[in-house]
Amino acid sequence: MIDMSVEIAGVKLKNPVLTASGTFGFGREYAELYDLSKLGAIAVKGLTSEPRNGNPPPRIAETPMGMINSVGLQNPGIKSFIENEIPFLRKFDTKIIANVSGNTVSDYVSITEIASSSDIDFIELNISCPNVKAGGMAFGTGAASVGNLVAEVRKVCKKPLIVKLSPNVTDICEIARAAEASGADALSLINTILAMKIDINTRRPVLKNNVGGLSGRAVFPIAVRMIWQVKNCVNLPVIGMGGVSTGADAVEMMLAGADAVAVGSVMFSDPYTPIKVIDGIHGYLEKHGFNKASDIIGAVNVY
Amino acid sequence: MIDMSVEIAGVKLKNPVLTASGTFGFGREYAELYDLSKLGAIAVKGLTSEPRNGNPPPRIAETPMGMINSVGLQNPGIKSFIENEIPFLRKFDTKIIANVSGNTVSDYVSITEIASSSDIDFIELNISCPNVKAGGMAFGTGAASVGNLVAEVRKVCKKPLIVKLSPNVTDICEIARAAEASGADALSLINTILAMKIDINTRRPVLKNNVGGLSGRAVFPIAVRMIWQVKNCVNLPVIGMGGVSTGADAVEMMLAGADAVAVGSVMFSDPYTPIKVIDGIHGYLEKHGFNKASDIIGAVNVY
Amino acid sequence: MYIQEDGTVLSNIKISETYYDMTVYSPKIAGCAKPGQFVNIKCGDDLLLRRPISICDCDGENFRLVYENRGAGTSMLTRLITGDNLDILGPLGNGVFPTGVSRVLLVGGGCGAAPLLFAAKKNNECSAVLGFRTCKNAVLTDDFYSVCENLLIATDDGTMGASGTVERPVNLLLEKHKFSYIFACGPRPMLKAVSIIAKRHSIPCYISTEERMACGVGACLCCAIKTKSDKETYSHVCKDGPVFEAGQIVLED
Amino acid sequence: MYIQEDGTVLSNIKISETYYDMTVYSPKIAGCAKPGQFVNIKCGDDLLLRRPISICDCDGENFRLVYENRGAGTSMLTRLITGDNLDILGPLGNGVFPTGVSRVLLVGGGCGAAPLLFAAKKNNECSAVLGFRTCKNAVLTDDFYSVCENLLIATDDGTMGASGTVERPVNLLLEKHKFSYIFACGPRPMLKAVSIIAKRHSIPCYISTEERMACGVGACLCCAIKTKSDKETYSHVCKDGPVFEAGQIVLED
Ligand SMILES: Cc1cc2nc3c(=O)[nH]c(=O)nc-3n(C[C@H](O)[C@H](O)[C@H](O)COP(=O)(O)OP(=O)(O)OC[C@H]3O[C@@H](n4cnc5c(N)ncnc54)[C@H](O)[C@@H]3O)c2cc1C
Ligand SMILES: Cc1cc2nc3c(=O)[nH]c(=O)nc-3n(C[C@H](O)[C@H](O)[C@H](O)COP(=O)(O)OP(=O)(O)OC[C@H]3O[C@@H](n4cnc5c(N)ncnc54)[C@H](O)[C@@H]3O)c2cc1C
Ligand SMILES: Cc1cc2nc3c(=O)[nH]c(=O)nc-3n(C[C@H](O)[C@H](O)[C@H](O)COP(=O)(O)O)c2cc1C
Ligand SMILES: Cc1cc2nc3c(=O)[nH]c(=O)nc-3n(C[C@H](O)[C@H](O)[C@H](O)COP(=O)(O)O)c2cc1C
Ligand code: FES
Ligand code: FES
Repeated sequence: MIDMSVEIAGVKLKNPVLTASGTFGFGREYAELYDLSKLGAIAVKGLTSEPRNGNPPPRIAETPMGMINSVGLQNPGIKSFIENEIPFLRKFDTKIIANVSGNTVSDYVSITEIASSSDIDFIELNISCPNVKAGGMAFGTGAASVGNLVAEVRKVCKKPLIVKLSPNVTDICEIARAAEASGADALSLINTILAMKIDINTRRPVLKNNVGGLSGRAVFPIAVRMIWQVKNCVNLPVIGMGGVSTGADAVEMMLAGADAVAVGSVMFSDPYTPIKVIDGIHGYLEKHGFNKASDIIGAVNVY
Repeated sequence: MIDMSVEIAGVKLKNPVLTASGTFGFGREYAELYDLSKLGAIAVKGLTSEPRNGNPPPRIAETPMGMINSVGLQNPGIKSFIENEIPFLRKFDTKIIANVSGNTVSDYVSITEIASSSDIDFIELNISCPNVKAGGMAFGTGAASVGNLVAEVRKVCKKPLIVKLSPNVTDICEIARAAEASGADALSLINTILAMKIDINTRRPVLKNNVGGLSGRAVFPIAVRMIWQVKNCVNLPVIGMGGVSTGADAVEMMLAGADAVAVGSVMFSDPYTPIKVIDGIHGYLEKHGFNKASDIIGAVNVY
Repeated sequence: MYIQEDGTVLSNIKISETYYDMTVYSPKIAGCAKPGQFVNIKCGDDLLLRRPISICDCDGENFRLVYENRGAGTSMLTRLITGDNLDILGPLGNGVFPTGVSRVLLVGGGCGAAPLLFAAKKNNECSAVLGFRTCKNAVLTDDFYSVCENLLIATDDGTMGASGTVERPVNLLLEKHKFSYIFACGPRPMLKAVSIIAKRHSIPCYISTEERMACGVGACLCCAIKTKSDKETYSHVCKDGPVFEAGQIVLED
Repeated sequence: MYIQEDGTVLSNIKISETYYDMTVYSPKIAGCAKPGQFVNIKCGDDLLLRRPISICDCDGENFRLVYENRGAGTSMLTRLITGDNLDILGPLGNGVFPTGVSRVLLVGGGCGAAPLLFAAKKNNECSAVLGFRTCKNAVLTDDFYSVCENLLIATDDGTMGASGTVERPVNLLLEKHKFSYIFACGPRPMLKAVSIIAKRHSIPCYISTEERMACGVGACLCCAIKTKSDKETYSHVCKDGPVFEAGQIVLED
């Protein structure tokens, strides 16, 4: 019997496979295909204090082995989430990660206060969304602003606090250390990379927002590098994401230092990906004689 | 007759298609396949004052629609280049871009001095190589150090000076403006993005250098976004690169703001790519009724 | 209710300059598909996103797709042959065409004709106007002819039927006959024009919309379409549509 | 001198648990290939890098490849059928096996046997030792049998020929016969062992090396291999090799 469980900030997940925020809605759509209790945790669509409409369409473009989105945090607001979605999600034996955003520090503080008082397992602070004018990535790309924001949020956060990092930075370690110093319990990375696609026939951007966030298999090697860097500069659990498509990818990220991995965009190609990734990790551990999933975390033997 | 020529810093190129430094050697290998006179310009392998061995192998890993290299500026040194390579390259009717690097500011200054006195057409300052311990990317990721380096080099540079930017930064515009303010005549971007690949069977990095630079089609949408941002914040010609694989890609980059484009990694898949890209641009201009290649530079109509 | 099913290609035939007609054995999806619904198809391993295609016809075991070869995904579909496997999510969409009603005017533009054929078969006394760029790309005309009381064709270049857009033939039919419903599917400008005509005649109008999609099931919120209401809000084509009452939607270009 | 040629697959046969044997009509490349040279093959559209495979045999119009199904690229090759097109760069490599000499001992491990067959055919009085993991993966034994004076096999698991590595059979042949050359191709540890044996017997030894490649022609400097000299320098497998005199190369693991 292989022990697939991992621990993130004192919370035990039955396995290291999560769904990435924004790619799994609130779980309802994929609950039609398989039992959500199979998942280690579900990170829900990014939430804000008030409902948000998001950006005008088109919101998506396809790129080589990837996609660019500019959804822009469309969501029904934290109140609706608590009333309508938590009761649904709690029917399943899995952990709930509330991904939260705001325009200002006090926005972040107030939504964290509300969300962390509700029946969820983790707060994931999204300081890395490239698709909103105020807040989002603007907060996540400077060490000082990250430190300040995390410190303020920490004061009111009653649940384990995951800080979600932006890859659009010169030095990911500087940001990771700022989050750690201000009280983050865990880090998740990477969010999307700012990108653009132009339709050469219309000579207009494909996205109405002009630019958006790149995700999918194309970004995987960048994610692995950043996870490895971060794991080597802070003492926090790391949730890895960015292009995970197979059990082998998940194992690679865990070897680089991820305590758990999230499946995002690849879900759109195959909605069963998280289940297959769980099986794939299990198969790898079996084949290589590991008893516990946690044995491979950070186990890369660098030169 | 469509006019395919473009101008970079006062130098006329017969067409807007270049080869990217490090992917075309000194032209000899590909001269066996086609006439180098067909190319707008050739950027040669990165040069240093003294010969360099580069990094230990393995130096390459394949990734989804991309590759990671850690060649590390292996080159025969500027003297050998001037003696053995320039005479060969001058047999062709194309422009020569000398891509130069150093460990220290004075290294950069001295190689620029030597290179710019030789029979070449442009100096390309590589401040963005992620594969060397000293110099390279370390110079290219801070606005102050970029400004300082470019200013020093400018003093001795007798040829048009292209500064090659690293994409591994929070704010590409800050860096671009620093280069412009210190006297760059043109910018080229993007160099490779720091990335990592781990072999899950050996649990070792695929590259002996642990990390390397990601290039190829995967990075194309990131390159387009950065070119568009840079074009909107400085008044310099821009040479775009990063994953260009077809005429359509080249057109997309030019619409985003590139005055010329370079073909890099995709050459390894199809060495005729630069020729096909030239034909592809020509076909696009014809179909859409443009008389000059330069008409589409920056012609994207953003929302 | 939707599922993932591995269907089998029964036939895949080029039917015009750019259109293909594919029949897929897919008993679970075909067993419950409704007119207006679509499937989201995996087109090979190197494309991250599936491609949404409307169900054009369905006999409970097999469904039929009529699609245009436009880019990487659809061109991959054109290469499939009898016996090939097809990874499908479907049937998708909750906004569907009404069924079991009578006197329906169907207005289709290009591949927009596809979902209307299925709708024609599930309703009574239908008439149709189909618009195409040129006669070389006119598709499904025989199929509509056999299930419709009236069929008018328009082509942009006048090579078949009336010259110009569908508007004139639509007005012609509306003058001569009484319709209880209008169903439309096609490019935005056509949907706009038809909606206006329907409103003028006070005929309930259902339009099938398109938007770029990722998940196809309502999870990613990528396929937003502007919905009429006091403040700006978005519905989602894959989940709330693809068929909407014309009055609900703001048809921007 | 190399070119790009669109070859045609004449046959592509599974010859063991993991090995395939492919013959390609490629008159220009086959017309000038030398033993030890390789081709760089485009394996589909979604892989950026070509895959280097040694020329195993060549009759002036067609060449033959014997390759192992290892990953994305080679598994794509296994799916090719007679008549398929193959985009090839070749013949590549300037470091080749000597030809026209006599009394050559060929030592091959796994797919390392491939280039040695071509070398055997271009030299005289050859003997060979081939090593494989297991009998299920022993390939090319009949071919070597028909062109060699002596042929010994070794398998790691003892299921065919001698049990263990090629070292014992190699020593056996060296005791009984006189050789003017040793040519070796296979995994690094095998190349190392054979080089040491050759040095002990003072027999000139040529080894064919492998390194991960991008361009395959000498432009990118990716395929570096450490070369013996006062200071550390690198040669490049694709341009200076793949065949080197054993003494030139530092065989690291
Ligand atoms: C609900 C729905 C039903 C559809 N039904 C049909 C049908 O029955 N027959 C038919 O021929 N076409 C139909 N389409 C359009 C079809 O999905 C696109 O033509 C197809 O996705 C183009 O993919 P491609 O890879 O060939 O083109 P590419 O241009 O290479 O596609 C690139 C990207 O753009 C998206 N895209 C391009 N055009 C469209 C479009 N018009 N709508 C949505 N996304 C697009 C693709 O999905 C992909 O993400 C439908 C679209 C939707 C949303
Ligand atoms: C000069 C030369 C001659 C060769 N001749 C033969 C031959 O005759 N028969 C044969 O079966 N194999 C041969 N190989 C090895 C063959 O190139 C690899 O097995 C093949 O590239 C693996 O590709 P893949 O996509 O199947 O595996 P993957 O593991 O998916 O490949 C991933 C990447 O690693 C590289 N790679 C993996 N293994 C090797 C390797 N051993 N050497 C070089 N690059 C590697 C690939 O090129 C690719 O870039 C030769 C290699 C070289 C350098
Ligand atoms: C359509 C879409 C919507 C997303 N929305 C959010 C979001 O609301 N909050 C957030 O933190 N990340 C969001 N992300 C980022 C993902 O959670 C993830 O970090 C990123 O996509 C990289 O993983 P992937 O390559 O596996 O998709 C979104 C990504 C996509 C593709
Ligand atoms: C093998 C390899 C070697 C490179 N060497 C250099 C170099 O010496 N100097 C430099 O400025 N850029 C170098 N680059 C970066 C390329 O010039 C180019 O900026 C980058 O690869 C992005 O373009 P591409 O995706 O088309 O390859 C190298 C890239 C590769 C793949
Ligand atoms: S495509 Fe994902 S919500 Fe419609
Ligand atoms: S593979 Fe490019 S130099 Fe050898």
